[in-house]
Amino acid sequence: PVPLPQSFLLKSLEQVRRIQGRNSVLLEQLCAAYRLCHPQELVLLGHSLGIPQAPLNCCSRQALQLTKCLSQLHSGLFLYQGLLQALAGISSEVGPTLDMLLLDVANFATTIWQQMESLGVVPTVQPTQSTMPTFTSAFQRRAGGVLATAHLQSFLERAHCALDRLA
Amino acid sequence: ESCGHIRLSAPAVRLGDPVVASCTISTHCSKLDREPQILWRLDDGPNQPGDRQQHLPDGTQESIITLPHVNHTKTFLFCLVPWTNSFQILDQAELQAGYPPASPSNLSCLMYLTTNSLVCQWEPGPETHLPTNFTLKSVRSRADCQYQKDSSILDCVPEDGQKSCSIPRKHLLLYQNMVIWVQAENVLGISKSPKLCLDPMDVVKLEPPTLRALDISPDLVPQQPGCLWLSWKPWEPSDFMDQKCELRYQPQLRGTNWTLVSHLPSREDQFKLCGLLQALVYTLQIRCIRSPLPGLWSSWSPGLQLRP
Amino acid sequence: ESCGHIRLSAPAVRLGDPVVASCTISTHCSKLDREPQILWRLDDGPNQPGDRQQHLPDGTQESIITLPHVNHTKTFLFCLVPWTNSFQILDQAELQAGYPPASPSNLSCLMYLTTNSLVCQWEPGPETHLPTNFTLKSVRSRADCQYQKDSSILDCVPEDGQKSCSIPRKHLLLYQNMVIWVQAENVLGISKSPKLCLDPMDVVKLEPPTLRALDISPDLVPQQPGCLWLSWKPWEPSDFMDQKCELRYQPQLRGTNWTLVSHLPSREDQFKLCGLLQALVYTLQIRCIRSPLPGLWSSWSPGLQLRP
Repeated sequence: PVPLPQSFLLKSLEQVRRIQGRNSVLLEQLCAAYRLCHPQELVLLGHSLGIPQAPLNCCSRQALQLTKCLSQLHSGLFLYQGLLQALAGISSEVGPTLDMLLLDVANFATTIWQQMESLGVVPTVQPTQSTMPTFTSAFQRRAGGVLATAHLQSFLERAHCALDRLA
Repeated sequence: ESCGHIRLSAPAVRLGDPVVASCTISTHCSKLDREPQILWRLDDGPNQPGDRQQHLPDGTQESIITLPHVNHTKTFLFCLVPWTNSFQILDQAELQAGYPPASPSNLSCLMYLTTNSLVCQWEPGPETHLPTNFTLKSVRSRADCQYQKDSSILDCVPEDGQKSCSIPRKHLLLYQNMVIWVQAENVLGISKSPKLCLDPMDVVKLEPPTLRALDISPDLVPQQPGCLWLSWKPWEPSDFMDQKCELRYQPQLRGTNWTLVSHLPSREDQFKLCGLLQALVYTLQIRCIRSPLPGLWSSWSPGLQLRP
Repeated sequence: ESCGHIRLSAPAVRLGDPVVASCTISTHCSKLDREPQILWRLDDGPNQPGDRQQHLPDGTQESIITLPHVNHTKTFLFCLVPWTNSFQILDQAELQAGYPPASPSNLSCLMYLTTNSLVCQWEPGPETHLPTNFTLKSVRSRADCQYQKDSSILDCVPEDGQKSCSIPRKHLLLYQNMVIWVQAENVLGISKSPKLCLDPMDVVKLEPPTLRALDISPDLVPQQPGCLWLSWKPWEPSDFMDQKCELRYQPQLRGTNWTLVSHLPSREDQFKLCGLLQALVYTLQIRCIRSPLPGLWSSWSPGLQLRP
């Protein structure tokens, strides 16, 4: 496959680290503000709320398919952008961190999209946001926030590994 | 629709009071065993069973727990069930505890001619441990301080945590009475301070005049031993107000008292003060008050050290 | 309808340029004599007749005056007529004079990780003597710094008189190029600075790491004369950025130069620096730059005084 430019890989790795940093701050803030510190205690709630997780299998070491990997990266970021937007207004304590995280995720999605455009592998249909969970209580919104942030963190770890291998 | 739902007897209670909580698990919670044991957790505490768990007619499971004395101002209450080898949180409730607000006291207001605003301050009263909003309320009133129930009441919301509020000029009807009070409100109750009735112009924060020594040349006026020539003019922003002033002076000697000269005008170009001892250095100060209309004394002017 | 009306050839001219003004007095100006002598006055100057006064076909009277060189940045022009034993002002026009704005220069930008904003500053150029608005304009561009004509241009209006403007995070697309320039505009013209094309992340204002001396206990590591143990870690907000650093040290002796150690990592828990003279006190400093991605050097860290 066409190798990816070094500057794109270096910028992407930096953006992943930047988002991971801010994401872990958000997790700490949600834990401090609401005592929701263990995402594994919210798995059942996640199922009932329908909090999705983004796949990155095409970026794995065993089954790397570059174009699909970029596309999954972009779709995953797009999904988490939607999820994080659903948490808007969660509270004043975490609001600023959430806003910055949203911007960083959106900017990283643009970096990936621009690279897909350069490689001429942009999907014909612009990605549309899948239906987002609706939260009927403050607790569901907070728990949804913890789950979405936790899923994003693991997504970013896998993305970092894949990009590291490519760099 | 989520699996579990917590209900509290009250979202906020007085510190030390009891609270009763129930957690119901709906039947359509497919992933759970038929009759899971419902557990409770306070903040980071241990998971503990409720006082009793029962099967409701509609098939839902309900656990009830009583917290005899809530002694934290903020507590997170979790309802959990065991699931595979961990526990799953089904719902979380935030329990607040504190006190209803006491009546704010010592409400006082000053009108600042420089900013043209009326600033009122008050004592909030004992800590309530709950988010408590203070609002300075004011309404125009007749001379007798009565006002119609439907007259529009102005709300002045202080900046975060401040125990004072500034009513801007455009909301003030000067030379008319207004009734002012403070309202404190939190989830446990509302309280009001006693009402003040005042005309903003009667509570002007007056600054003292500028006191100066006049050096009258001897050929103009024969030097008189033990006399001082002084002049003063009112604080510029209060120039339009009739004021009366008083002067006090005292030699710089331990144990001497102030001597007071009252009923002085607010502007004096040449004032002769006699009867002073030549050898001594005197400290002189002046202050004024709006007069004859009501007003508040200004502070004393900075001390002027002079030797007659 | 007012009696007199002044028209200027231009409301503003370049300093030193001429301007022609006309004042017409309408016929229905009943209180005036049939053909009053129209007079002119500049600011507080004398009343003077125009260059010529004529009768227009529609019956109105018109006086024309030419000011050959306008050399005040602001002039009030009055049109008057004699009336009883005084003069009456019929109209007034404000004439401005100055210079069109020169192109703003030295445009430079820095990205602040603490406020997450891009701050750009520029030199405004010579004084125009006219109210001149500066606007920082930016637009997203492709990697080659080209941008569609219809792409939306962001205006950043600096605070009064400031020669810099801060673009907040929500208007920035990090890791993409943007084109930035300054536009200056007053009544005499518009000018633009040269355009900058940059990715905000390439102009991060980096702060130096915190440099510390390590006191390694002798039983852990044999003491080596002329050596120092150091540690440093990157400035926290830039932790996510790959950086390379350089260390410089110099004995506190007059006339000695810095010695430089380059290509150091941005985080070092134990760094041994040897080859130092034991008797001397050394000043050590460190700075870093984003690398391998483009960036700007941080300033040198505050000097650390150590004796090996």
